[in-house]
Amino acid sequence: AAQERDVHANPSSAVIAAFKVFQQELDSRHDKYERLVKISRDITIESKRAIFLLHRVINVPNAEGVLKEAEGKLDGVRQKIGQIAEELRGEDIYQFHRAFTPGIQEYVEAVSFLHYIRHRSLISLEEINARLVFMNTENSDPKGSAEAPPSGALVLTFQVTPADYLLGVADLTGELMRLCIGSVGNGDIDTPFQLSQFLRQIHDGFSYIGNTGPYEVSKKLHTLRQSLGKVEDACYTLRVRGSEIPKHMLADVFCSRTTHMDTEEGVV
Amino acid sequence: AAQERDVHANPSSAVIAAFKVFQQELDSRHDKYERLVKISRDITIESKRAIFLLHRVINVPNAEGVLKEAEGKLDGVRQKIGQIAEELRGEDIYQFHRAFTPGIQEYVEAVSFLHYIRHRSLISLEEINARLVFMNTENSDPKGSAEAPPSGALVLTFQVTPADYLLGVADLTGELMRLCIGSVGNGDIDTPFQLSQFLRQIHDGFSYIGNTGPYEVSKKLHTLRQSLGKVEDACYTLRVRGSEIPKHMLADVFCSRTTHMDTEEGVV
Amino acid sequence: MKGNRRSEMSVTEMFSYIQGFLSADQDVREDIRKVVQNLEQTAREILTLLQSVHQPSGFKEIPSKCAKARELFSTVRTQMAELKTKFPVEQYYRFHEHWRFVLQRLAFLAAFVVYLENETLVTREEVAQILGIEVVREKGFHLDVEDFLAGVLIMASELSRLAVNSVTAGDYSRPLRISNFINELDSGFRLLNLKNDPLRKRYDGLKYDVKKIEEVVYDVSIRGLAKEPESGGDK
Amino acid sequence: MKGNRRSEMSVTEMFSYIQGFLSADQDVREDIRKVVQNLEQTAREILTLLQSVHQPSGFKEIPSKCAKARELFSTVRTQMAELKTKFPVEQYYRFHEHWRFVLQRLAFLAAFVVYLENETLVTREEVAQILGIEVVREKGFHLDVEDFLAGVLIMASELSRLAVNSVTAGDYSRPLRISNFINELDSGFRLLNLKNDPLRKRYDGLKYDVKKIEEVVYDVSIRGLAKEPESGGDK
Amino acid sequence: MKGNRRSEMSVTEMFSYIQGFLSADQDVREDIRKVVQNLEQTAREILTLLQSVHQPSGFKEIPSKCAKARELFSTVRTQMAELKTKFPVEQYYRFHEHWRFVLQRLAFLAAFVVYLENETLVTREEVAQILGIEVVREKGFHLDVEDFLAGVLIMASELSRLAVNSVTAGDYSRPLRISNFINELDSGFRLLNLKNDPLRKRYDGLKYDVKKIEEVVYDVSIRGLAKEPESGGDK
Amino acid sequence: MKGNRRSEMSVTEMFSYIQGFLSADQDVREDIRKVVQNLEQTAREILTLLQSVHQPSGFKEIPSKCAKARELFSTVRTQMAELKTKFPVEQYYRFHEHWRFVLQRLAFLAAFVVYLENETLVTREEVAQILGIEVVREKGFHLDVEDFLAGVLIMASELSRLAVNSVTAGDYSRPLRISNFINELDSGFRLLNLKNDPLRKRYDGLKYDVKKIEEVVYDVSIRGLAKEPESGGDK
Amino acid sequence: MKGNRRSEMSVTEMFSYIQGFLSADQDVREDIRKVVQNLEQTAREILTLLQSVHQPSGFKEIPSKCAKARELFSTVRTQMAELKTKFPVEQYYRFHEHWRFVLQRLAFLAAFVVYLENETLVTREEVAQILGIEVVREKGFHLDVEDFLAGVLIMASELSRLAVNSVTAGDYSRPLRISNFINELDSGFRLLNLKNDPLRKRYDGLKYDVKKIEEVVYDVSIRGLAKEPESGGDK
Amino acid sequence: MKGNRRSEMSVTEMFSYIQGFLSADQDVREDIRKVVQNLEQTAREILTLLQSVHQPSGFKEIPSKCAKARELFSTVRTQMAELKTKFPVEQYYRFHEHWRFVLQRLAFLAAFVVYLENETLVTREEVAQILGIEVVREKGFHLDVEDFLAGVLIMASELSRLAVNSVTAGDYSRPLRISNFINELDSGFRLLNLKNDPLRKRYDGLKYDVKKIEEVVYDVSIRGLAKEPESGGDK
Ligand SMILES: [Mn+2]
Ligand SMILES: [Mn+2]
Repeated sequence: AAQERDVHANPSSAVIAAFKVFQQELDSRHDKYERLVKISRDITIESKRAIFLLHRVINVPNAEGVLKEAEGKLDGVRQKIGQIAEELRGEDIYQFHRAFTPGIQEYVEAVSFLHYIRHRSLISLEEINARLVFMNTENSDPKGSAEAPPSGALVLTFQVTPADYLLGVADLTGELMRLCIGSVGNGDIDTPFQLSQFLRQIHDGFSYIGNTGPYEVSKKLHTLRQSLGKVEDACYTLRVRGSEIPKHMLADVFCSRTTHMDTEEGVV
Repeated sequence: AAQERDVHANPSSAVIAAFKVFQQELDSRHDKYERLVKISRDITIESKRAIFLLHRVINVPNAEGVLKEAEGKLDGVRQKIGQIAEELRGEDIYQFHRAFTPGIQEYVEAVSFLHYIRHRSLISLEEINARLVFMNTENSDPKGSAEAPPSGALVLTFQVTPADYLLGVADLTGELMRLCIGSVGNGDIDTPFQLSQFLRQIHDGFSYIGNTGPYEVSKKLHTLRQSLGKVEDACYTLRVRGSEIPKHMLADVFCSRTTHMDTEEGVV
Repeated sequence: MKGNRRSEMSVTEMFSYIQGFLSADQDVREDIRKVVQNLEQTAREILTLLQSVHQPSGFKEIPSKCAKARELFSTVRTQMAELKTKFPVEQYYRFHEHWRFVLQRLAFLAAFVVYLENETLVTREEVAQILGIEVVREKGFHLDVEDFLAGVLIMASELSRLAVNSVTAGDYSRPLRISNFINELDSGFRLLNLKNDPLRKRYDGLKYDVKKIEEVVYDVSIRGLAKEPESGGDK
Repeated sequence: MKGNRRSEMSVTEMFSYIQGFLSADQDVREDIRKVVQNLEQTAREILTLLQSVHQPSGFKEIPSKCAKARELFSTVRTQMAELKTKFPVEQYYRFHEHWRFVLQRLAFLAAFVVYLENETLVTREEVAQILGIEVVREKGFHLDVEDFLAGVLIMASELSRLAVNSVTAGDYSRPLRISNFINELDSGFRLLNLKNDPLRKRYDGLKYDVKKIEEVVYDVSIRGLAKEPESGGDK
Repeated sequence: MKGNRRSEMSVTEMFSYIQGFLSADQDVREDIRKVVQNLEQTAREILTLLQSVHQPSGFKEIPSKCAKARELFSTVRTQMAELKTKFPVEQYYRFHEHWRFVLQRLAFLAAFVVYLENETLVTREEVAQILGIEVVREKGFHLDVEDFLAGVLIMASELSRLAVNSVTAGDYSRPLRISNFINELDSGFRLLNLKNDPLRKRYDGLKYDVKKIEEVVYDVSIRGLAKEPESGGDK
Repeated sequence: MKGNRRSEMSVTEMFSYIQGFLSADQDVREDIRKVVQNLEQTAREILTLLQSVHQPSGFKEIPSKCAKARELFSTVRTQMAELKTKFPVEQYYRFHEHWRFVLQRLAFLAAFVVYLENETLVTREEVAQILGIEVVREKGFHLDVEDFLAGVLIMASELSRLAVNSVTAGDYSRPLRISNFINELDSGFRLLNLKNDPLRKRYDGLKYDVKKIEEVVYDVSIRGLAKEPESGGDK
Repeated sequence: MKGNRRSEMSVTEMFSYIQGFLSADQDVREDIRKVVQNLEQTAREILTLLQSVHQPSGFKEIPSKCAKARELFSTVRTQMAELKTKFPVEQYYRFHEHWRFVLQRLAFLAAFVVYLENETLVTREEVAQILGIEVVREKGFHLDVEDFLAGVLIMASELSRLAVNSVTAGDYSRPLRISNFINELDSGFRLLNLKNDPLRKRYDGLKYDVKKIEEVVYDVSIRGLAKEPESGGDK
Repeated sequence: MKGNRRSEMSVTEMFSYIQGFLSADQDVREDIRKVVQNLEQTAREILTLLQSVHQPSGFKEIPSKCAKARELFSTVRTQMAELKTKFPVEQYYRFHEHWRFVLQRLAFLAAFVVYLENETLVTREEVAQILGIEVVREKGFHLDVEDFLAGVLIMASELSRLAVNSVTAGDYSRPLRISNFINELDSGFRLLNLKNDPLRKRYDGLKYDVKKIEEVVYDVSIRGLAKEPESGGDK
């Protein structure tokens, strides 16, 4: 029987031929998955660095410089996302979603953090996706892609899923909390109140979604609640502390605060 | 106070200067770690593929061809390990160990599997390490490195740790179990008995080490025991089955078995 | 300040928008689940039908059972057609987990019918056709290659059972044919580089099927049963 | 056959060889643990000594306490010297976990003494020198940069306590000096890209220390206390 | 043989009958799940509504928010009424897990509304009435005592947040009232001999709420803020 | 203030009342646990009795062993009667987890006795009668259908053991009868649409029993043992 | 064969004997559990009594509350006496887990009473005497040193609450006394070389209590409250 | 103030005293750990020795292997004697966790040797004697009954492996003897009312061993191998 069987390893067999096709299909799928994982790791690291950079905004004189630098880093990240889009050209993105979801979430966190610092508002999913339009060639200028995409086969897009958007925004709240505590420590008394309002809105938004969202969101809800608590506590402390300002100093404090605001607004 | 503080962000400050050094040190450490993780993933994938390839040895006529091909794949893996060695030049390898340990374990598994198929014995840690000697340049011929390392600064070595060796060998037993079951299915009656002896030795070896080894070994012990059980069961079945051979067929069976063995021995 | 009020709106709006998306998603999943339950029901019926081949009396009835199974597969195709209407085709992998299990079972049943009919390995194209779906992802709801392979592996284990039961039923030549068939399959699978996933685990099981069939062939051959013309087999 | 017998030997031998290695490893760890326990004991003693600066009466005694602490650090250096003899120097990171905790505490204590002495941030070189170890890995048993930073962060939180207690003790100018110092430190840390690790968590705590000190400075300043010449501070 | 055939009939019949039973059960669960989903939706809406009391501007609107919440509770009652029709009442505990979570949330919301309205602890009777269910199990779909207690404990943690935010909003007297209330609650819970279950774990959290609120009262008190007549939010 | 004091009373009163409720609940559970322990003891005794059928000598004694088991079931009925007195019947599902395990074991034992007696599948009615409980929930303490099915599945695995051991004992015809029986059972289960729960997992084990028994039949058949008239009990 | 039969007897006998042993063990544990439940009840009552010291009105009543607590401790002693009768004293550590939790709570309560009475740290002897047990293991049911320390640490966190609440109640000097006391305690604990166990974790919490109390002292001090003769304090 | 100073003294003294106690405890544990490590080393050596009985060649050497194991047990007794000197005997349960694991392994090894020697179940007395310890707790360092049972259950699973390998080695009668033995053991365990603890879980594994061994007996029996006089390993 052994001899007979060896024949079956015969490469001319139809079964073997079919399996050679399967082999190629599986290997190329696996390779693609692996490439995506690597890109995703790069995206995560670069996005995290952009976030750290943005935290420096608080206590450097030239905030706009930092914002520009962060914007530049995120341009690099978008190029990487462009590589993902390239890999996914013609694919079902959900097939490889697990490979790149960590990186994309981190990018959402970074880009929404930058957006908040600039505009004091929540970036929308559309706004995020609008900047993920790429030229076909890898070396295309990513700046151009933010504008109306030129028609034709040269354009590639990447769509962040609502779930990844939600998860990125959930993580954003942690950075906002850090921003808030950092602001208080640096004598900025408006930002904390603004932030508490904003965080409360996001918190209420997540409460509204509740357990209808993806499972990972529910896990992050606890951290979100803690962050909100920390921000509310900070505002509380500011308030309690402010209650002791001697009457004659009130004007003083008010003045310096306004100046501070003006400076900041001017910068943005 | 706010104005005063901004001064401290002054880049001429000694503290800031020191932290810029720390920044560089941490970033380059993190980057190196990340590069090692990526190489490790590549090593894992290629080693796994070499193992799959080696399982084809059973039922192809040209076993040597498969072995050569696997050897070639592992040459590629060794080049990657060379890249790790390059990254670790002058470093404390334990500092980055977690980054590449999965890949190295998988390589140990693959190379010891190949060794077993060729020599029916357990490759030693020294034998493994002896082949991880590299020329300084990345494009050096890895074949040459297996020989006595030429003296001088051009030589790089990589040392697999005993723990990684143990963990790789623990995983090897799973592949040996697969090899055993596959052999029975392909009518080979000697390999299972050989394998059960060999696996029992490894099992007894691990029992001897017991819980004095790294924690991960204890976790793999259960799987090892299961594999041994499967191999022992297979031998048992062969034995029980063989007990029914009618007397007049015994010679026949014995003959064909010997032939089979000869073929195999000739091939190795 | 004004900007602030504007953004306050947009946060709520944004979450409403996302919530809308999530609701829609849940509805789609609910719809899919229902169709999948029906598919599972049909799959169980086909399985019950084909199980009779393991009975001593069942061997002669293989052709008629296969014919009946073929009829039931038309129900499968109808249900598949309905499933396709439940979600956008390019989001196949988003909902893959919902039908993965039943699709593997159906691939197995199709492969089993084809084997029983003419003792050949079904192609991916044939399975797709029997189930009324596509082979190529770009063309529509398709049969993922890993699901096809999983189905084939389930069949392999069914064939090892069949080898055993065919001997019980007095058909001594079938095991050898099954053995040849399954060995070819094994050679095919050896070409694949599998990850440490459920498919790999299933493939490890194939080795045991091969071994079991080898044992049956051995049992039959040492008793000299394989050579005599048997009455129970139909080929 | 013969090859088989040879290999049987080698499996047992191989495991004996590995076992030898593992035993040696355990012995090394046991030795390290003992020295580390002594280091922890000394660290606790230095801490107890320095804790007195938080007492109202303690502020005047800072110089003498620092001097005593400096003496105790010579014990630390002796113990460190012993620690170095317990394992090959190039395997520092293999056993890192054993002394990481105490090394961070010691770096904190060294940084605290230096701060108390002249209100500057200790350098990595100074800490290394106080502990009798190296800065650069290549030169020997060294102070990992992350452990140095962790020590500095522990000090930051001690300083926020000190700001509070110095007000209680009637020293109203110290908080402002601490505030300036800690803000500079904060600026430094903002330059770093940290992973999601314990150091990051500790650094997040720094923001609260900065905040707390800011509050103390505020309390002092709205009461006009900062301007009057105080008697409790020594600088 | 004959006996066998007879039993073959009866086996199929028996399992068909059982399948009928299982289907019915699954249908009931499916129905319950849907109503529970609606209840969760309403609960989330009430929650979103009531959470606005934490906004600086929200304190003046408490009465109107409570009124709106009361309206939404009538939707809850309608949905509860529907839920009751989905299964026989004596099987309450069979399906308890399905609505346990939402019922605790609703109990919390009812307790919170009652507290906001007149600063008293809701009774089990009141909660049951607000939700349109019974207190006593024998009378119908009821509020399990452990679910009631869980709801009350959720409210306690919401109140500690409220104490903080009411100060931020300039209402300095509310924390003291909350503190008294929560102390009373704590004494009440100390009368209970709780098992080592989720409720016990939740109760262990109560002491953190108590402490937090005491600290708020302390902050207000040491600054003499509680004494000055407040207008209920002055910013 | 006054209102507050009033409510303070009522809070204490409310919690005292609730504690009464919780105590009662704990007492009920304690009572149930004790009776369940006795049931487990009796179940183990019946099992020990029936285990002897696997012994070579045990096959002839099946009738007498069954008779003895029947006697022990009267103890079960007494204990069941006691169990029923421990809690209000409509709270069956509240305490279900306490007796679920032993009830499944008892259902298995009843099914096994019935099978040994006349090789048929026990009905739910019979099991309920043997255990002295009801089939229909409305009538009182009943046998949940899922627990009945779990008991049947435990028996299936016991039968695969019996098939093996009957061959050892020289009874070559029993495996074939068991095989037919178990195939029927398998078909029956295939009619069910099981959820992804413990029962489903148990059912997945059934196919291993089916396969194991088929292999026994195969072994007997290929050796021509089935044909010779055996003496070991053929019914 | 004969040997086998002999051993069959003895196996049964051996296991019967062992079952007797296991039953006895379970009975002992059951008995212990009941007494421990009563102890927990008493402990909760003492706690409720002492909690009133946190109330503004409670400060004057400290002596009377302590006296009442002393009375309740006599109940504790009775229950402890009963507990001792439930098992042989040398098996203390076998059943330690059963009463460890409540014993730590009782040690806390005893330490708290002693602190409230004369603002000193209770000794292990005093706690043992208050609870009616021994200090030295050899003499009988004793207070394990780790349980004593755990009780002391629970008290430390209670004292940080007390510092906060005494300020609220207008007693501005108490925090400073508490601060001194807790600093002494902290120094004491720093003499200990704790393992990485629950006690160590609890001790890590002590530094938060120290810091909290220092902040209270700070608040009092910066507002010049400590200097004015207060009316709320009693010492 | 004076009182305070006095207590300051006593606090330090008290904690110093306690530290002495804790140090002593840690020293005891350290000592125990070392002896236990040696015991583990010896246990591993005995295990390696006895595992050779699974080798085809090992069956003839059983008597000599047992004799060597008996010698190694004298080392165990020496180490046990040393262990006893490390702590007061009445604190057995305080340190139980340290040696529980190795004691169970040693009980298994003793039981295995006794089984291999004369195929009977070791008694608790015999195990205690082999290990040089007591059976009765009152008499000294003893073998806890649960540890004895755990050791016996480990042996059961080793015996199922032995049944398989003895057939491979050509010894066809051993499995039947093992089967009888293990059935007896199973009956014994069924007399026990085990809690839901690790022992219970281990016992649940016994039924798999029973089944496995029955299948071996079956395989031997259906091929008529048990009847032919074997020589104890013919390959
Ligand atoms: Mn983040
Ligand atoms: Mn592997």
